[in-house]
Amino acid sequence: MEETKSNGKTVQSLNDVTVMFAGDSGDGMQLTGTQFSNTTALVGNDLSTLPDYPAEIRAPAGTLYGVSGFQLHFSSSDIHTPGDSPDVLVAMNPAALKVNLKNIKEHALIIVNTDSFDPKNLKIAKYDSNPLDDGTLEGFHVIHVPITSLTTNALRDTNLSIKEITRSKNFFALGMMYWLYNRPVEPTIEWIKQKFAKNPDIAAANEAVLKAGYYFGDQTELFTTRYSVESANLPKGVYRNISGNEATAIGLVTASELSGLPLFLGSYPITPASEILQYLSTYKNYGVKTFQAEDEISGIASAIGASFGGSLAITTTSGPGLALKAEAIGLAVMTELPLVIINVQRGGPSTGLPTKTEQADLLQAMYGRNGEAPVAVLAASTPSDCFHMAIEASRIALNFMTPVILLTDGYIANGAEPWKMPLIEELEKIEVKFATEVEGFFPYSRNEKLSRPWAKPGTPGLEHRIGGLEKANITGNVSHDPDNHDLMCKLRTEKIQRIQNDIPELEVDGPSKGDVLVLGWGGTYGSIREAVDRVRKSGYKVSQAHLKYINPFPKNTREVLNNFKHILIPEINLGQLARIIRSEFLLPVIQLNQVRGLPIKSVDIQNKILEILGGNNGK
Amino acid sequence: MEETKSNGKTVQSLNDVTVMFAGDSGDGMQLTGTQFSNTTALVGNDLSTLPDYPAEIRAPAGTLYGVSGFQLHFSSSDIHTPGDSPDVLVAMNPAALKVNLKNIKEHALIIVNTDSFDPKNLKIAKYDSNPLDDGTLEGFHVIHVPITSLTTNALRDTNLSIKEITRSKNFFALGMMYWLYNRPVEPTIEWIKQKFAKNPDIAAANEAVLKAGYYFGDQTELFTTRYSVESANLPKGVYRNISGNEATAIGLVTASELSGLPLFLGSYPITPASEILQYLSTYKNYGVKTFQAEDEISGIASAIGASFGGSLAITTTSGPGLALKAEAIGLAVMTELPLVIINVQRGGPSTGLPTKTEQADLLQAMYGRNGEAPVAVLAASTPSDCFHMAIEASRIALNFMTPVILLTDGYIANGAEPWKMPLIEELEKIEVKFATEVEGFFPYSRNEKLSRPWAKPGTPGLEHRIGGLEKANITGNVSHDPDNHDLMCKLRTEKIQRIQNDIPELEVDGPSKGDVLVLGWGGTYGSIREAVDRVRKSGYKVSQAHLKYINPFPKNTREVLNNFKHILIPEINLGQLARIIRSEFLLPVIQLNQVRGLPIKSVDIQNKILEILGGNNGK
Amino acid sequence: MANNIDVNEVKLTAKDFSSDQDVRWCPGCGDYSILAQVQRTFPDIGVKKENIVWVSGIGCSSRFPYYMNTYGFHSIHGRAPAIATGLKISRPDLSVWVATGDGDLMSIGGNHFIHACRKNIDIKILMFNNRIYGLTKGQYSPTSEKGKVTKTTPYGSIDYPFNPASLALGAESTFVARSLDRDPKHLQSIIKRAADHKGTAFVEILQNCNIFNDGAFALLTDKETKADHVLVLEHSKPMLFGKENNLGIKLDGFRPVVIDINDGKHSVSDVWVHNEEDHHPIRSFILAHMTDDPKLPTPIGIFREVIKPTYDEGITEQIENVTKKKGRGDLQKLLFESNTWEV
Amino acid sequence: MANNIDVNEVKLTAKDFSSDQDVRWCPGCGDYSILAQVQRTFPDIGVKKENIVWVSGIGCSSRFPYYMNTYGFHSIHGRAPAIATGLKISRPDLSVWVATGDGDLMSIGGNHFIHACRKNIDIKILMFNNRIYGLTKGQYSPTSEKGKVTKTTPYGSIDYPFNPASLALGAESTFVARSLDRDPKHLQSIIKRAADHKGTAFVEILQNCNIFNDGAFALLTDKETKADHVLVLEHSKPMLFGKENNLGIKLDGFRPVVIDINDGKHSVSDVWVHNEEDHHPIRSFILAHMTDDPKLPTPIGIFREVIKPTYDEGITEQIENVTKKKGRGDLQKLLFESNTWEV
Ligand SMILES: Cc1ncc(C[n+]2csc(CCOP(=O)(O)OP(=O)(O)O)c2C)c(N)n1
Ligand SMILES: Cc1ncc(C[n+]2csc(CCOP(=O)(O)OP(=O)(O)O)c2C)c(N)n1
Ligand code: SF4
Ligand code: SF4
Ligand SMILES: [Mg+2]
Ligand SMILES: [Mg+2]
Repeated sequence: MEETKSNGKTVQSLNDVTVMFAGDSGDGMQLTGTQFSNTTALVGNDLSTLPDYPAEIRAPAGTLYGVSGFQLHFSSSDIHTPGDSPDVLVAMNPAALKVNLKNIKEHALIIVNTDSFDPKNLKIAKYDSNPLDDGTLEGFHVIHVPITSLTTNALRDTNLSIKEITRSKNFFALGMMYWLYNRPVEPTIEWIKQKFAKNPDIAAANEAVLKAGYYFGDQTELFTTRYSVESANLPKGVYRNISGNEATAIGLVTASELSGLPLFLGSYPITPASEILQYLSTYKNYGVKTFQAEDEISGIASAIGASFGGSLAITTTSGPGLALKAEAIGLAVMTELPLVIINVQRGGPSTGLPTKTEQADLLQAMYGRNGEAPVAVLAASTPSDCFHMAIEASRIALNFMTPVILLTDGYIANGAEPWKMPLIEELEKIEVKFATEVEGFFPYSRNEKLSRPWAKPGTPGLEHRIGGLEKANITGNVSHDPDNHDLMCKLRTEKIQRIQNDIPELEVDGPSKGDVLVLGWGGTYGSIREAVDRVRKSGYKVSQAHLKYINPFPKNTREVLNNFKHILIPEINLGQLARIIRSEFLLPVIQLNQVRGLPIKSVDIQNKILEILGGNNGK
Repeated sequence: MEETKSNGKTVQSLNDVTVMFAGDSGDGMQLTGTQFSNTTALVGNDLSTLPDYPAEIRAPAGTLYGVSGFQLHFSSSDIHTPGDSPDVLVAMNPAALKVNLKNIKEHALIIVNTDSFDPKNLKIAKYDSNPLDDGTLEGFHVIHVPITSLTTNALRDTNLSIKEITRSKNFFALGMMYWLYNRPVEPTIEWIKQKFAKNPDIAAANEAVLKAGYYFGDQTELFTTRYSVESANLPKGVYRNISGNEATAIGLVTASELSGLPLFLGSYPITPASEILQYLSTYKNYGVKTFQAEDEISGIASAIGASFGGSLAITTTSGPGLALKAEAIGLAVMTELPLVIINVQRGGPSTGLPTKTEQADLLQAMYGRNGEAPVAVLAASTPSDCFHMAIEASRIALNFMTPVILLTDGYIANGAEPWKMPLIEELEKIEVKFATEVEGFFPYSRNEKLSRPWAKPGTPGLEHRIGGLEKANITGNVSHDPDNHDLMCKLRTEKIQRIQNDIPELEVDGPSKGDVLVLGWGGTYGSIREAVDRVRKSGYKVSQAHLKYINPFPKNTREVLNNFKHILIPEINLGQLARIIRSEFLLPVIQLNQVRGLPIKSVDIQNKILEILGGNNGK
Repeated sequence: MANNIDVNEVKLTAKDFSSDQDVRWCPGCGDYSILAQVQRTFPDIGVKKENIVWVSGIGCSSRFPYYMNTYGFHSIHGRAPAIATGLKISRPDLSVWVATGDGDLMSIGGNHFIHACRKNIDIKILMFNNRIYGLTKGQYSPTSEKGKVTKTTPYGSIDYPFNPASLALGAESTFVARSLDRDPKHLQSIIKRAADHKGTAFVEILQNCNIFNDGAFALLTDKETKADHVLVLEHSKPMLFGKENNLGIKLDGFRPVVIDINDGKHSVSDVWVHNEEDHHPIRSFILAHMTDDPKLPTPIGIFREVIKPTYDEGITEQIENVTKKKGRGDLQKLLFESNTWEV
Repeated sequence: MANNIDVNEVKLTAKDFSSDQDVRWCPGCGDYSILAQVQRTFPDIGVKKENIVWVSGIGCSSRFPYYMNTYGFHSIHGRAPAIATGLKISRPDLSVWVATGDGDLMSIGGNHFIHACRKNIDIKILMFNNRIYGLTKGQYSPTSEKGKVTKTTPYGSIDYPFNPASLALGAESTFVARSLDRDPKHLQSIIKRAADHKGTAFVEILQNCNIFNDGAFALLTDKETKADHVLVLEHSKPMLFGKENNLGIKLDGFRPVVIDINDGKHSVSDVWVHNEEDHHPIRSFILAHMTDDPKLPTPIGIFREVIKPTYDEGITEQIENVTKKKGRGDLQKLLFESNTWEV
């Protein structure tokens, strides 16, 4: 922490900061957070975000359950999580303060909109007395800003309604935070101009308020210190900030381009997966066809139809939707058609916690179908990794003529991080060869991958019939023969196993032998990585390995695991990967399970590692 | 094998016989087999049956895929399987001969209906020459009987049409077999009279043909030996022959009576589960309500509605149907409503082999839902055990306020065995207490079983709301609180775990310590038992344990398993119980997996045991 | 109430039907009015609070049961009619209501809906039709008009919408009605009639989602326009509407056309008279399809009500008949009934 | 054929459409005739064999694709319309047919069916209605008549059946027709017309299941009775039937009644004239509901055919328009389009 002076204020240089913007769901906190993220990315910080909004669309104003939050962690070095606990809380109302208080750091900076701490709002937030002056906030560094009045002030000369005026108060908060963390207002002004192009009054007002907030920061005595977070040392390239759902959508379009196949998406809206359908529906000029089906079953069934017709066929959903697709996935297994099923996991069981994250659909993805019905199971580890894994899922589906389930989760789907974009021409093509030769064509003959030929309707002479009844090996005719059935069950399983030959080995970050390996999968990557980094910084040796391919596991998985005395598996479930690892490798593993609808905190993983290493917590 | 003389013929006494009746699907083989079974049961043999019919309703006459078979094993001692291979084959046509030839014993007795071995039928059965005289049957003991002509002869004086006459030829075969194995014709005559009460001409014809067959046996020179199988030494009691599906249905009605709750079944027809719905729909005067729903989802949803209303609610299905019910099972988990889900497993994946047996839905039953959604999983081991397990499933569902999945399979569902029926008054009542007290009522409070109160609509003052969103502990209000969610996930899991306190321990048949334990579950009981018996008879020590409770396992399971050097798990799947055992107990297990749509042969298990024991195969 | 359900002794009030839960819809949402009208009507339907069950699926509309101080079940998406069916069949003594949305009932729940109609299951279905998926934040629904721009149809939807009344009639629903969130009195009267109907009652309630589809029904609810765009159906009354009640519906063959009874050429006797009791479904089908023609007003009210035995009556009767004939089942007999032998 | 699908150069024969698989229906099953009529018709629909796909669900009827020497997909129970939908949308160049049963389409598949109708997906649905579940050995189906005794209804069913045409019309199907397995010529003509229709074509084929529901349609197929019980609809012809073609359908309000044109009181000019092209759905709804009245004959033929843009046309057009406006998408641009920065 270096300190310098500027404009009469101290400038303190920080390595990383975690900010939480919190307010009513109508307060525009998601927008504020997103703008702050984008600008922060532009100035070259590494960052990671965690939007967290209520299940209600517009919960009644001021309620505790109506609080919408956007947590953002940015840094001058490599980071991997949205931060365990915020250093700064911007609380637009009492409810936002109350909900977040238990989670912020000791001595955190709290900026409150004092205007909203009126008796009515305090009551709705179930405060008996005003926390701003009853000692509740002792120990914190609290800055009182009458944000609403200042906003109204800034716009007193406009013709806007009170409603319109107060609605722009989030820009005041944003401007203030820009000043505080030394970020430019221009990108947001640009954005405002575009966004409100059709409504120049509103655009002007928002810009004015943004600037008012910025100048307020500069002029007020309330802030004595200003912070700077240097840009991170990221690899060279062109970057953008990207969320997991958007990365998934773009990854799918890319796979379509790389394979030369038209993209078909059959899907039914469900939180938090709907965005993938929404993004893809905007890509009409990429030849993408999106079909909003009547339900999840029709979503996957239409995709199976499109796959039979020769498209790169996708279906997207979340937990309960995956359950509904179970029977049809079995059909795709039996008919050996390529199909990518993307499941953005959310809190379960049943409707559960639909807007929260979880990792509890792994066993469902593995086993949630009748009969022996193996499919490939992949999991993306970070928002931008969704891009790569969407391509990988497509590649495996097309090369092995199999359904592939790609698991992401609410956290990486909604969270965002800077992404160094690839050059499309440098990405590897996905080879697809449709059968065309009549000579020697058998629908269930197999190549060395054990993959069957794909003959699409329209090909003369290759007319054939497939279906859900057991198929005779090679000919694909219906067969009730006992030995054939045994063989086919084993062939289908072996085919999935052979995917091992086509996927990268499991990498170990850190020593390849040692006391503790932290093994993770999917969206916990960041939390684990940060925990491991911290433990290492305190001088311990610990390794990390992260599974992105779960069925089959990478070839060297057993070898990797056998090199460690202890294997710690942190998961946002009750131990689903642990269960598979135990049965697959007969290894006792140590579990860390939290099912709280939130990313696991790095500090909890850190403590667990230290506990295993025998150090006292945090040394 | 004792031999005596009677009526000029040798009478040979046998310990056990396996008979296969096989013919066209129109030939009435299922009826013939059932009659033979019932009569055989009446004379006091132990028995076990395996009906095997084509997926087609009436496949074209004479085709190989149109062959319908009924295998029956009966004995003067305790038996457990329908027999690995038949000692006797009754083949009504060339296709029946061809299909079964590879499976019958060396030197088996084959009785053929020579009339059907005409060029047309031979061609349809894909015989190039007549197997009756081209040496194909060398080594077998073949008896040529012109069954069709003899039947026609017997009925030449009636007014029946040719079609009606030839349709009764199965009774000729049945009569002949009755003579051969020394069983009375009277029970079947009784049955004919009842069955065809409205059609006395047909009744008389069938009776005449049955007797003609019997006398033919007596008079013909073709049979030189007659067999007798003494009655088995079964425990005292009143017996009937029962199939698994019927036992399940009766078990459910019994559970309804024992609990005092009305029975509601919501179901959609599917092979091989439809019969349970069919049986229950006949029990209207037991107050049973059956609802044939529009699909499987409505089947379970209607049952959930009935459960909310205070009924003993059931849904029945088979593999693909269970997949469709996945989402709704999750709802029952979250709302903690009692619900019995019966899955009669069949060959998968997808539509698979719908009329064949399999055990490949275990992992689906365990994990086939979104989120952490634990349910109790039970499995019946024999046809009559379905009765007990249906009661057990109901008891656990009602006592623990949880969905329970009971797995049976096509083999035990359709197969039959003698069943010593219980006296209803001696069965234990199922205690159900609905909440009625307003004072202190909370929908999600829990008792020592962790079970929540069941307050049914109509109870004044207990109006409350439940649903699929996460519930707050105790109050049951909707809760998005992270810690509450973690707690509830763990409570739901722990509740299922506590069922351990209310189920019997795992019994070991044989020494409780040793080299080899054969561990099975569900419908493989008989095959394993017979294999174990045989191995023991050859002087080896081997133990057997059979799991009927899989989630949770009986309390002592670990202890039982730890007492053996080797654990062999035979399953009709690719190792699903093995997977669970490995992950649960970290024990290496030896698998024997066949996925042939048929029961595993005892001999294969026997050989595997001997291989493990280090003996040479079969000694 | 025509049901075989216990009646109340004490007169309840709207407040008795209000649960202790905060109502969590967006401020201004049409669902508030629907809730209020139900709570106002229920004291009058003559059913004890504890004998009422609200079942719902998933959606903003499906949150409804939480706010009613009756038994309630917020289930899973689309399945409410099936759950309600099982509940009603197993408990004919209960008054079973379904609160649902256009997505919940007409998209994923379409099959259960048409089968409930066909079977005449005695449940009351209130469909809050806002022509949008509210809870998932604004995707188009099966009742959204063609060409609608939503999150999943940025270039406009290309499918034709369902006509909910037409679908219900095609599936033989015995009670089909429509009302408006913004016409409290009318809505109350329809709820009351639905409660009185013995059989599947389908009520489409046009509901404003002020967040994702604001003003979808403005023509029908705005003061200036509603008189000219809404036709209030009343049994055995001529179908008149308009600011001065001078417009009427005349039948030209099967086609309804608008006439002005004051134009000198027409009179009120030319106007089609509503008969909600017409057993034949054609009349109501014509009414349902009036919305196909933008020149015609949108009918609200009861399209038809037909009485025929319900499913639960059928099953109860069958059980009684069989029991009368065979006697109440004796379990021990059931076991011992067929082919037994003694050892 | 009105479709945008390639036409044949070489004239095919029925045999060309017969696959090498043994047909496995029960001897005497009505499905044989349906297969034969399709095979006889297909050489005339002008589509190349390789451009035809048959999709089915599960049931005896759903075995159909195995016997057609075209592309085929025997899928899972009830889902054929949804699979066909995805196939047609992604491949508008194919002629997509669905073979299905009353259970497959109207029970478990009901939702996909009504949504296909609503969206006017250009698929042809032949529903083999034997009013029973054949493959699962004789349980009642949603089209079984009330009171039917089957394996699952030993005391008679208590639910009312669907009227398939009514359901299809309620869901706005653009082509609704009915034919009989035992009237080969008629069936051929209807198949041909379905092939020609651009949009969802729903054809109900009354089919005898001689094993589990023998004679269900005997009145309509037996020589002695059929003339008096079947009304053959022909476009712009008066609706006449009867052994001497003397009976006619007259409209009494919305209600069809039977008149005798030779009774001196009536003449052929009283007889309702069929107009299959009537865009308004009422006329066809009346025809659909004639089966409600046992005194009326059962109409076969085309109830209505309406032409409006199909879903696949809509999506193709939309893609073209957007592409015209924005240019064919450039992936690299897509990546770099928003808020990028360089390091
Ligand atoms: C199985 C399943 N699929 C999808 C969803 C996501 N989902 C929740 S509500 C909804 C649509 C709600 O629309 P509607 O019924 O019209 O209700 P509204 O919110 O408009 O009142 C959807 C698609 C879900 N919860 N479950
Ligand atoms: C998911 C699922 N549920 C149930 C079944 C069992 N099943 C197969 S066919 C069928 C009914 C078939 O009836 P229909 O469509 O009328 O065909 P039909 O055999 O009469 O031609 C049923 C219930 C199944 N195969 N899959
Ligand atoms: S999103 Fe629309 S329907 Fe849902 S609560 Fe808000 S206003 Fe009402
Ligand atoms: S069961 Fe009926 S429908 Fe099925 S093949 Fe046989 S006759 Fe045809
Ligand atoms: Mg809606
Ligand atoms: Mg049928």
